[in-house]
Amino acid sequence: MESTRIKEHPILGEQEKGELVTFMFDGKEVTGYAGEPIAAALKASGLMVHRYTAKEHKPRGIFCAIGRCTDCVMVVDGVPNVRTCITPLKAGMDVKTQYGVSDKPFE
Amino acid sequence: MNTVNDRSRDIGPFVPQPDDDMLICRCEEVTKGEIRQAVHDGMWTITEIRRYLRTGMGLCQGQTCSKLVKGIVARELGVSPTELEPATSRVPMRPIEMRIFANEAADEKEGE
Amino acid sequence: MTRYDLIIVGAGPSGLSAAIEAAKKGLSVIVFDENEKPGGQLFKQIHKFFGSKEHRAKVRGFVIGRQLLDEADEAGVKVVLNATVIGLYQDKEVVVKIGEEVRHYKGNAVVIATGAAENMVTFPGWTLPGVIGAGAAQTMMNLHGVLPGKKVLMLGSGNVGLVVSFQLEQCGCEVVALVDAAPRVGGYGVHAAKVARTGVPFYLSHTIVKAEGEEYVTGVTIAEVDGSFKFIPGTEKHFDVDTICLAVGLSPMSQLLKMAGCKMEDNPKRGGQVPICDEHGRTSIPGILVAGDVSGIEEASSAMIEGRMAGLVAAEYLGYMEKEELDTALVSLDSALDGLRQGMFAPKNRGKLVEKTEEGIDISKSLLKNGYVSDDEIERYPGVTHKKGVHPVIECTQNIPCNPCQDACKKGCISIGDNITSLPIVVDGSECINCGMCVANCSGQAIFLVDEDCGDGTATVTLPYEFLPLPEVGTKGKGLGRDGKVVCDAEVVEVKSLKAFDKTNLLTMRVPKEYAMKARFFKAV
Amino acid sequence: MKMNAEVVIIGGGIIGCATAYYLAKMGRDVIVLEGSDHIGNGGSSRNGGGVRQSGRDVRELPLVMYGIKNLWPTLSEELEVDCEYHQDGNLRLGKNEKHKEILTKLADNARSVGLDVRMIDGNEVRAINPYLSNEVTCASWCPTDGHANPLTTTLGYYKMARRLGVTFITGESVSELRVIKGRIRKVITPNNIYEGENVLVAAGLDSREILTSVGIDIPMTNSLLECLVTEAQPHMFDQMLGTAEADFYGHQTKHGSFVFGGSSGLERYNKDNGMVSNSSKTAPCICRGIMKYFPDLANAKIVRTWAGWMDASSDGVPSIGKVDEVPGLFVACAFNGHGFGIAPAVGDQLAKLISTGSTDISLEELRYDRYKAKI
Repeated sequence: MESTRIKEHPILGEQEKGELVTFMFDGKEVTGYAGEPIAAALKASGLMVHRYTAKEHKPRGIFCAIGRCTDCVMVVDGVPNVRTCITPLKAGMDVKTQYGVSDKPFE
Repeated sequence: MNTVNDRSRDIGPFVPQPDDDMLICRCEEVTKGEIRQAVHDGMWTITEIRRYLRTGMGLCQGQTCSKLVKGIVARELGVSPTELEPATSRVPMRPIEMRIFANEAADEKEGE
Repeated sequence: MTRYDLIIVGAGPSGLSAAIEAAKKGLSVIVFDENEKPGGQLFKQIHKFFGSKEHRAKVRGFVIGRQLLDEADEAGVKVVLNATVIGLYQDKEVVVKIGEEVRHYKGNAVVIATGAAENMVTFPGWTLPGVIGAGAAQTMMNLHGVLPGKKVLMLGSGNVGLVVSFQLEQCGCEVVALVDAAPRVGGYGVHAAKVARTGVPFYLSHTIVKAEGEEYVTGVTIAEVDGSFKFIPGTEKHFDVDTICLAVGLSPMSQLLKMAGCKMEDNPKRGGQVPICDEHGRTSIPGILVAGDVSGIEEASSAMIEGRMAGLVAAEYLGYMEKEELDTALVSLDSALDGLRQGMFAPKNRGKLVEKTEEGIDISKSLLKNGYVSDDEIERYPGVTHKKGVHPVIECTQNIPCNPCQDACKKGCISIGDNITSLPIVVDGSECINCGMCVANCSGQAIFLVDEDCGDGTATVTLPYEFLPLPEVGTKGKGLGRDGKVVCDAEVVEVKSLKAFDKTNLLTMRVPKEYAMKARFFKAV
Repeated sequence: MKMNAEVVIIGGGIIGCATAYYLAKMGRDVIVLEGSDHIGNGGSSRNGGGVRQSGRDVRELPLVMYGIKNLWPTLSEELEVDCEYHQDGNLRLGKNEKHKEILTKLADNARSVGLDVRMIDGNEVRAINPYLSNEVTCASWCPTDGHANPLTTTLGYYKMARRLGVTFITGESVSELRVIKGRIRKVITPNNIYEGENVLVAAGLDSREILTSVGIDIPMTNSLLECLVTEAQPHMFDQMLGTAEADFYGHQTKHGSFVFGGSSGLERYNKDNGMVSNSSKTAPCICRGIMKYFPDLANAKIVRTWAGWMDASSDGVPSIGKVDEVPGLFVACAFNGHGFGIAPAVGDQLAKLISTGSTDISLEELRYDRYKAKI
């Protein structure tokens, strides 16, 4: 998957980023910049679906990107309902797709 | 506050609509049809709708759906949305971990 | 309990402005903001602002944000970031989540400047990943440097929809369509025009039928709606997109005020639930003030003035300034705010169809319907004149409160006059030196320098260009019309990128002279 | 608008709604007047959802036991709403000898009227609920207790009563009752005068002021109780919980969220700005309380807190029944913060009392005029 990072912006120039780190997403190694929201790192690596809903098992992803709508929540380091759009990425984080309120896929 | 409201007033029958399965409350997965039906079951205020269906009671506490729900309820009742009081605002404004809420800083301490 | 003279919730344009004014008067001020970066929405706004000098016109939003921060710092304001106010309790007690703890603060006065939240609209598939708010798009691309998508459909032709569409294009996304259920473009015509000329089609009186895709958005269908917003069968159009962006208005984020017991009202003119307050931000609870979008949706420029008002009102309330001094200061702030609330987009004109400019000229119907002024309409505006040699062509066709162009031209070629909303005119007998300052300084990117006849059958058009890659001199391509359609061959003959232009490059293209008044954008092939 | 009925009920909380429902089922003609803008806006929508027998005063035990045996098991079907009733027992937790004493006494009392409540030790407690910390050393265990959703239950009674023809009028705050020719008759609000052959006052704390107009006084005072709810969490347990010291009480709901109430010790002195506001001190205190018992919940996020006024009587027990000295007048108030679980039984019995003059369960010990001086 081609990265969707903006390399150079006509007005903002080059974005300042933290250190390039690796973290786990559903057991796979992914890279991102430390300090950027987890959601940004996932988006840059092409991920769209953050979770599946409890009742209807429907996919959800980034919606408001500022921590209000809570649609982008995932299981991070074992804790469910973490708003990935405002939670800074750290090296070695364990990020998992959330099913209902757990990281176990629905049966 | 405290407007006399006769809950027996005739608001007409519940008529199914083609978009009744449209999801309105994203967090609690409540549909338009469920909201409309609740109005016909007597839930005439946003507060009652919330308590009956959980609209706006999920993780986001109605940040996304409150205006949508208000519009649907108002239309069903045949009133202006401005007449419907929104749900009470409550602490916390954003979800907060129990361990953090429990951890009150000493008074003297100030922000860095 | 830790107590400050003034606690401000929200470090956006209004909150910071309030903080600066109050701190300058000697109040101890602390500002809390839940975000990692201060400035509120300013840091996502990369376009140049409208207004006049006192409104910081022609400065880009994020730069204004930095300026405000520096001023706040200088004035001794304490700005605490990553600080989520979780409640405004009785007795002006503010409880804030900071890091791993909650802290309790009391304010002798409190300014709530929490801004607004985006409205949403429903359609089948609106919960699919890939359907996002316009604010989310801005956050991702302008704060985090990540593309929200590659092919985007924008719903909403208000200023947010227009500005964000342009920003999406600036970072390399393809905006496949700009759609609005309303029959007319809601935002500034100049914002629409700069999007339309890049080739984005506008679909007014259209809305989304459904978002397509199982796991995430793979496409979208739109259709035309009739006067009662019902779909007209047979008008469906499909687009392959990966992202649908919603820009359907804002609502004040006033929950803290309701929580505190302020009297509230539902006021559709102000965008929803707002505190009942006077024109200087005093709510029903003494010492609790509001500023910015939280008390009624407007713009960052007016939010800054409202913030200054609230800061001064707090200063007087707490005895740091005399009533007379406050009254004098408020008179000038009132007039600054009034200046921004003029023109055809003034709050009082909301929802009204304005058919003529203040000068009595017909408003472009094409602009409202398609996003661009048609070739046969453009000639009627006073900024569009013809003469020999290079001269400015000012395609500013609506009365908006903005006047940097008249200061930009040191030769006095452009005049707006005292009425800030007047359409700019080209001054008779003035001499254009082709410096380009007017092109770069026009926040609406509506000014072009045109030499209609270079003597060799060609003409040159200098246009503002804020995209990458920046074409080099000699690049051959096509000239696009105001409607974004190819009208002629074009070749880049000059590219100017001066510091004074503030990132707006001036690209001069040579076109056949018949297209001097038609070609308004350059596309490399 | 309907202004006359066989029965006028003052208070659209769960007591008023349940009584209206059972009366309507018996064919009675009823008007319910609710002072606020919302049905079930007092304790009915602000409590922790306990459907509990253990821990109650013996005087009200027969009534709540009747409800748990006869009404709660089929309530969801009856009201056509998910009351989320769970009968998975109640653990009242203790951490020390003092707690054990309190709990043992309560358990002994309950057993004296035939309720199965046992004392168990810390390990037995954790066998029932493995998430409890080792700080818990004892508990009383009542296997027939449980919990339900107060919101859907209250509104379910309302919905069904309305469907059976009961007139509900919200925003009608009763200011005065009037006796006509020796019998209760008029119910006066700032807007209207209603008339009923019988009048039930079930208006929580406001009952005191309303009853004053006909010379009845039930010694009640207020206390601001607070609750909080977490985001949905993976399913952990189904019991209702409380503590000997009343640090907190609550349960995990069907939705997955945890609803907990608790106290800071300042309840009696809390003030209000008209919004039934939370105190800034209480929720953090409840969180600290909970975490000592459930360390696993430390990361659960609180999404909402709320408060409600409790109607506390001098002996902690409600007043329910007929007001003999004012024919036609009935009361049901002062539920002391535990009126939800008992409400179906109260509604059912009051409906019988109003309709037929008799009840299955004696209400004698809950008389409105039982309050006596201490010496």
